[in-house]
Amino acid sequence: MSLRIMPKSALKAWIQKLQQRSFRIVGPKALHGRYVFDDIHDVNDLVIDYPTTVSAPKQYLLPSREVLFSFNAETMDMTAHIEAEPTVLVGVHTCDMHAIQLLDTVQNHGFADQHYRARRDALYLVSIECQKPCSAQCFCKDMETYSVTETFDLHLVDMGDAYAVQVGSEKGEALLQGFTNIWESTESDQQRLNEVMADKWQNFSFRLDSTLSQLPDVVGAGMHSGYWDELGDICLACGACTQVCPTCYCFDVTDEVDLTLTQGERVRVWDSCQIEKFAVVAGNHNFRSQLGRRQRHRFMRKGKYQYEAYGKMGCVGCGRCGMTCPVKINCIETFNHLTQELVAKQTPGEVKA
Amino acid sequence: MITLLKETLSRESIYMPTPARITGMRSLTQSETLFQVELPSGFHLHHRPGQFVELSVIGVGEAPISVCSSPTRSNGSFELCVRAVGKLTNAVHKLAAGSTVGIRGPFGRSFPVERFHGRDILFVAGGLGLAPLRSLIDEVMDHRGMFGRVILLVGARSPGDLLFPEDLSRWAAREDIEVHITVERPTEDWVSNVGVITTLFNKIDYQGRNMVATIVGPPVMYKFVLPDLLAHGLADSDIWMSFERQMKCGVGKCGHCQMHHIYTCQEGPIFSYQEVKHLEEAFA
Amino acid sequence: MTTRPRPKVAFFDFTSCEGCQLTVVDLLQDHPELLDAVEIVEFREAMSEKLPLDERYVIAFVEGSCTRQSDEARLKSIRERADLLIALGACADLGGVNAIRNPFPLQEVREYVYGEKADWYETYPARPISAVVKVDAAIPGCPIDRDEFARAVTHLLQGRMPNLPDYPLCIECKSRGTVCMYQRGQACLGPVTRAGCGAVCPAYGYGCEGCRGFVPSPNLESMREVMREAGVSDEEIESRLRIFLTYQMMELEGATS
Amino acid sequence: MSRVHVDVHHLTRVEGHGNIVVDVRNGVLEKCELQVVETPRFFEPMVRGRTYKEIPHIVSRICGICSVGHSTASLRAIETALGVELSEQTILLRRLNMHGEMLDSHVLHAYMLIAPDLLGVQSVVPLAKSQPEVVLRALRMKKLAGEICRVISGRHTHPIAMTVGGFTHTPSERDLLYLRKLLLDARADVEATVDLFASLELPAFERETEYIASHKDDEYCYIDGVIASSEGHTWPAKAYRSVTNEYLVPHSTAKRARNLRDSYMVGALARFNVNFEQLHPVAKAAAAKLGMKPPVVNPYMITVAQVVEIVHCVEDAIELVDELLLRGVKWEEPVEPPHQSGQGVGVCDVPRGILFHDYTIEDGIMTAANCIIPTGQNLQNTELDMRALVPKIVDRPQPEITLALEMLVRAYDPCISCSTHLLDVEFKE
Ligand SMILES: Cc1cc2nc3c(=O)[nH]c(=O)nc-3n(C[C@H](O)[C@H](O)[C@H](O)COP(=O)(O)OP(=O)(O)OC[C@H]3O[C@@H](n4cnc5c(N)ncnc54)[C@H](O)[C@@H]3O)c2cc1C
Ligand code: SF4
Ligand code: SF4
Ligand code: SF4
Repeated sequence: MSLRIMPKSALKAWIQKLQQRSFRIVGPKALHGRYVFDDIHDVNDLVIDYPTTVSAPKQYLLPSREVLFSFNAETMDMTAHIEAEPTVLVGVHTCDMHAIQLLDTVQNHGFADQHYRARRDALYLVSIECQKPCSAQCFCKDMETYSVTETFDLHLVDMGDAYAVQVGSEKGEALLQGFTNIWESTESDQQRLNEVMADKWQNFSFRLDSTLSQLPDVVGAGMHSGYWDELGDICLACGACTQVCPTCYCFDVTDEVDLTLTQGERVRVWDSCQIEKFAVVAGNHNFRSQLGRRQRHRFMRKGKYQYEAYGKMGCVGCGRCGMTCPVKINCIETFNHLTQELVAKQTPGEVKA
Repeated sequence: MITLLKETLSRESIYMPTPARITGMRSLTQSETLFQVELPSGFHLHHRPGQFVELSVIGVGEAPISVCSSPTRSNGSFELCVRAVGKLTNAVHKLAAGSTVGIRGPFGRSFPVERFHGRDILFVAGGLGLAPLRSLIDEVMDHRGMFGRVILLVGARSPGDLLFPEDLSRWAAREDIEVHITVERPTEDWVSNVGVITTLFNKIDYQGRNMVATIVGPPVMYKFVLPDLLAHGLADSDIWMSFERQMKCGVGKCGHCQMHHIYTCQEGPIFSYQEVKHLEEAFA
Repeated sequence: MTTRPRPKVAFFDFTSCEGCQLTVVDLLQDHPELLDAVEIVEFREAMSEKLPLDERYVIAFVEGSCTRQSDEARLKSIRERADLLIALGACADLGGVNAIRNPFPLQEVREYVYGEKADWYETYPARPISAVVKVDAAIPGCPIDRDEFARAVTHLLQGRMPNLPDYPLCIECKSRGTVCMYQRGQACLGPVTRAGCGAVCPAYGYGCEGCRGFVPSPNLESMREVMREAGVSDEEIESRLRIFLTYQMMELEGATS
Repeated sequence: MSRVHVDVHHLTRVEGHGNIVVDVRNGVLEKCELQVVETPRFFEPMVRGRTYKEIPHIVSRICGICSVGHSTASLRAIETALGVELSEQTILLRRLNMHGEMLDSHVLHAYMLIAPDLLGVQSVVPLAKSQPEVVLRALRMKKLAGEICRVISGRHTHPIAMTVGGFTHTPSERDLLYLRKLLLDARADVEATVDLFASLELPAFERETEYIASHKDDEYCYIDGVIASSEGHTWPAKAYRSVTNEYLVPHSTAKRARNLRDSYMVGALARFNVNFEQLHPVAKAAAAKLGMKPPVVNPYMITVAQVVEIVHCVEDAIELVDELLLRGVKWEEPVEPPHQSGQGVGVCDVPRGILFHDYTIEDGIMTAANCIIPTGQNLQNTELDMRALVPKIVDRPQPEITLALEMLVRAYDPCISCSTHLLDVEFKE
């Protein structure tokens, strides 16, 4: 992997150059005191050293509303919509990169999703190393997502006046093509990078009471915990948690047809396991009618199921769900509560007669 | 002949169905209709009993429906038995013969028929559960020599709700299958058993060692039938069931069909009791 | 395009601002094919034609709340002539803002507006039309959402009931990428309000006021606590729950019978 | 014995419910009433006891067609009561938003409610078949109007982003460039509209009356301004009661008004007569083409005055957008009121005429409200027009009389749903 150096002052010019090359640029920008991923038309709007964004960048791989195919209901002509526009996603935090790894795994698993594949192929990922925790809710150190070694096309590390740019792929190399204000790193750049990284590790602390490898078992042991009902009591079932989560990808599919009932589209839209009708079947039987059960399902997916199915955790520790939840249900407290329950169960001594 | 699954996979989008024609429809009960579906020429469904297809009415939506005809009786077309409960199923009931629908699949795991060879088979069908089982029953009956005793138990709410009466008579007319039917709410001319399906269990003579059971019905039925089967000595791994969950994709992506970590559409819908008995959400 | 029979559709209004009917007119800007899909036989706000008395409406859209005894007869006669009766907008669906006056003493309200001439004017507590006649479906919102209306019409034309979202607004709000009003320090009823408007209010910087009505099982206690945490006073919480939802709140409290 | 009896029950193609009842016996006009049978809405007592912050959104629901106007008048009443000074940007955005509503309402009225009468069809539905290009043009212009409101305040009917002290959302530069393009593209449609109405013949009927509109010397004004009369007087907004002098009649749930004469007119024609000088030059040229020179005293010409205002609004909107683009639109926190108690009057000239909202606020809570709606102010004038008109046409066949009267009432573009409101302002505990 080659390492280059780009002076910070060159970043804007580089983005502008990419814009001239007709890339769609998406990156974090400020909105009402927070940050969101959005199209960058004016490079001055790009804020690359942001804390965290409200929503994950999954929107650019799995749009919240996506046309699968259009149809004519009378002739039965159908046309698949495989849409992908060369897009550079700039400033992706490493936790989100791990989330994209999970999405890659899931969407390519078994029946590969061509819509995802096309978007993914057209997406250029420029990630950035976080140097300190991005919020009170993040726990990326515990989830081992606070750095990334693969998946990116380019990876930036802030070294004060310059970025160290790791080139991760040919796509990454292509992004730098024809841009001259960047050069090969020297020995001393490597040295500085090592120092920056060494400092970085210090800035993060563990937030969970269990280790990553223990987590699936800890969560699994909580299957019958009374804690889920406690969460169920306060949960609003608003679904905001799953919408902002970088690893949630469940969807609903509906047909939308024009008023003459002829032309239409089959679309998929984000869905949420937190809403009441998510698991209803014929006869109106609901397999997860209780709020607590739905919360359990979410946390089981995050801490256990996804790991068992795909070998990757369903939570990357970004902290977004906890920041977004109106009643402040969050991963750190939940996982820690389950750990404490397990510890209490396993602690010998309190033998009851 | 191209199998439909291959076609489904080679389309630009796995979510885009293949147009197929409804060549016949026959009303079975007030809310259930049997549809005969024909794929475009050159295509073959190539399904196994227990598998389902995703059925579309373009402009309305899509839903998973079990194939209820046996692969042994396919002749280029296949059958779906649909109960009108919601948007897609009502829409398909409004179609006329000759209409075009969309089909994707077949998806999911089928009954492991090969593993039943040489064994006695008990079929337990509650309500619409007879639809997916019908495919298996005919497969078994058309290869009758490969199996031991065959017993079919069918439960329905009332005589008018009984599905496939012709098939039931066809089977009952054979010597090599025992057929028992019960209804919960009999009409005056009903001469057969009355009661829920478990009441049939005392009428049959079975013990578990050489028997496999395949049961399909509404969620509550499993709760009552399972203890009976287990009490008669059937092994957990010899009890096979089909699970119904909401499915929006059929290909393991949409998340609706999850029971714990299991995607029902991919790993099921057919499971042995052994595989799911520890899953609370399977029987919730 | 095949020629389907165009169902006869009519629009009626009771106590309302007529904004929902106006939204239907606005829909024509993007969907002039509405006029090919249905035959609009009555729409007093926009046209003078009337359907002969012996003919039936396939769909009657009714805007507005029922606010006086004499409305009931007109509403019932519409119901009798309509195969499907659809409540159009918050006033018809929920009672809407008209019900704000319900907790006040009726005579006092009347006198406030008409002084000593109060008795000239007939009125009674505002109610959703479902309190008077059977309603087959509702298109919620104040005003209704144009696209949702179009979707509902396509569903009706397909011979099924409009498929309304039964999940909360936050789902739409978050998939739109809006910064949550609570993160901006403001109150929002999104978590207990039925989605379908595209979460347009938060997107324009204003917390939801619940014009589309509650989701099927709103966790109101938790919602109040969230607003309290956001620094909203108890009076303002209750007031907010009674902009569009006065009638529902009174119903929950058993005060509408 | 000759008898003419006109009874139009639930007048169509107007906002809200109104009846016309005329009775002529042996040549004597016995009864001539414009009855407003809209149900009373009771907005004024309803808003009492609430925080003022909720009020603009609630009173917007008085009327779906002039909800930007009601919101703006409400905001101006609150801001005046609580001493809020607005930023230049807010003032520009509010003006632009009001232009959007003015266009929407005028296009709806002129094309969809009035043109069918003039083109001899019953409504816009047959018109869409016989003259689709006319209807499509109207829809394009309405879309422009709707887009202006959507970009600025979220939607036209019941705007979202207008709040006390400013806006809760600001349009981006891209949004404004988009509006600019729409507006420039609309010029052709505006011209075609002028041509269309120049070619249509309106009934000739004249009756001079008093015309009242809000007025500023340097702007054809829709927001704020003083109250000006064609009789040459002006009054500050807070003196609105002495101008409107509201009173009740039993056949109407809406109140009526009179000032220096027995009745007065408000709306597009009143504004045209009072504020002609301030019109955009392009609108003045259009007026000439339409044969209008103040004072115009034919009430049927209200619609034509609306066409002149359509021209004005499009041209002025282009200038407003350009000014906003030049200044650059920035996010501004809405201005916090310096105090929480006070009394204030907000005045706006909305599509149908001058509108007043008068609020009293104590410790942030509304304690009294009074709204005076343009249609109410026009009712008496309309009825007096009817009285003057009937004798002139009494010999015609009854359907013709009915149509002439309906057209007269429709010309006023009555918005009956908003006109039902309060007289007594005393807050009774
Ligand atoms: C593997 C498998 C095989 C199946 N095989 C068959 C078969 O052979 N035949 C058959 O008829 N069915 C079968 N089903 C069931 C069928 O797929 C479902 O009933 C499917 O949901 C029907 O789709 P729909 O669009 O008609 O109903 P939907 O409109 O999706 O409604 C489905 C059910 O949910 C309820 N529901 C939906 N939305 C709401 C709401 N907003 N509020 C309250 N209730 C709601 C409806 O009342 C209804 O009971 C099978 C299902 C699976 C998973
Ligand atoms: S579960 Fe919460 S913390 Fe974990 S990845 Fe999703 S949003 Fe982030
Ligand atoms: S702004 Fe309102 S609707 Fe949006 S996420 Fe927050 S609470 Fe939910
Ligand atoms: S956000 Fe709330 S108040 Fe606004 S339109 Fe939607 S439901 Fe109504």
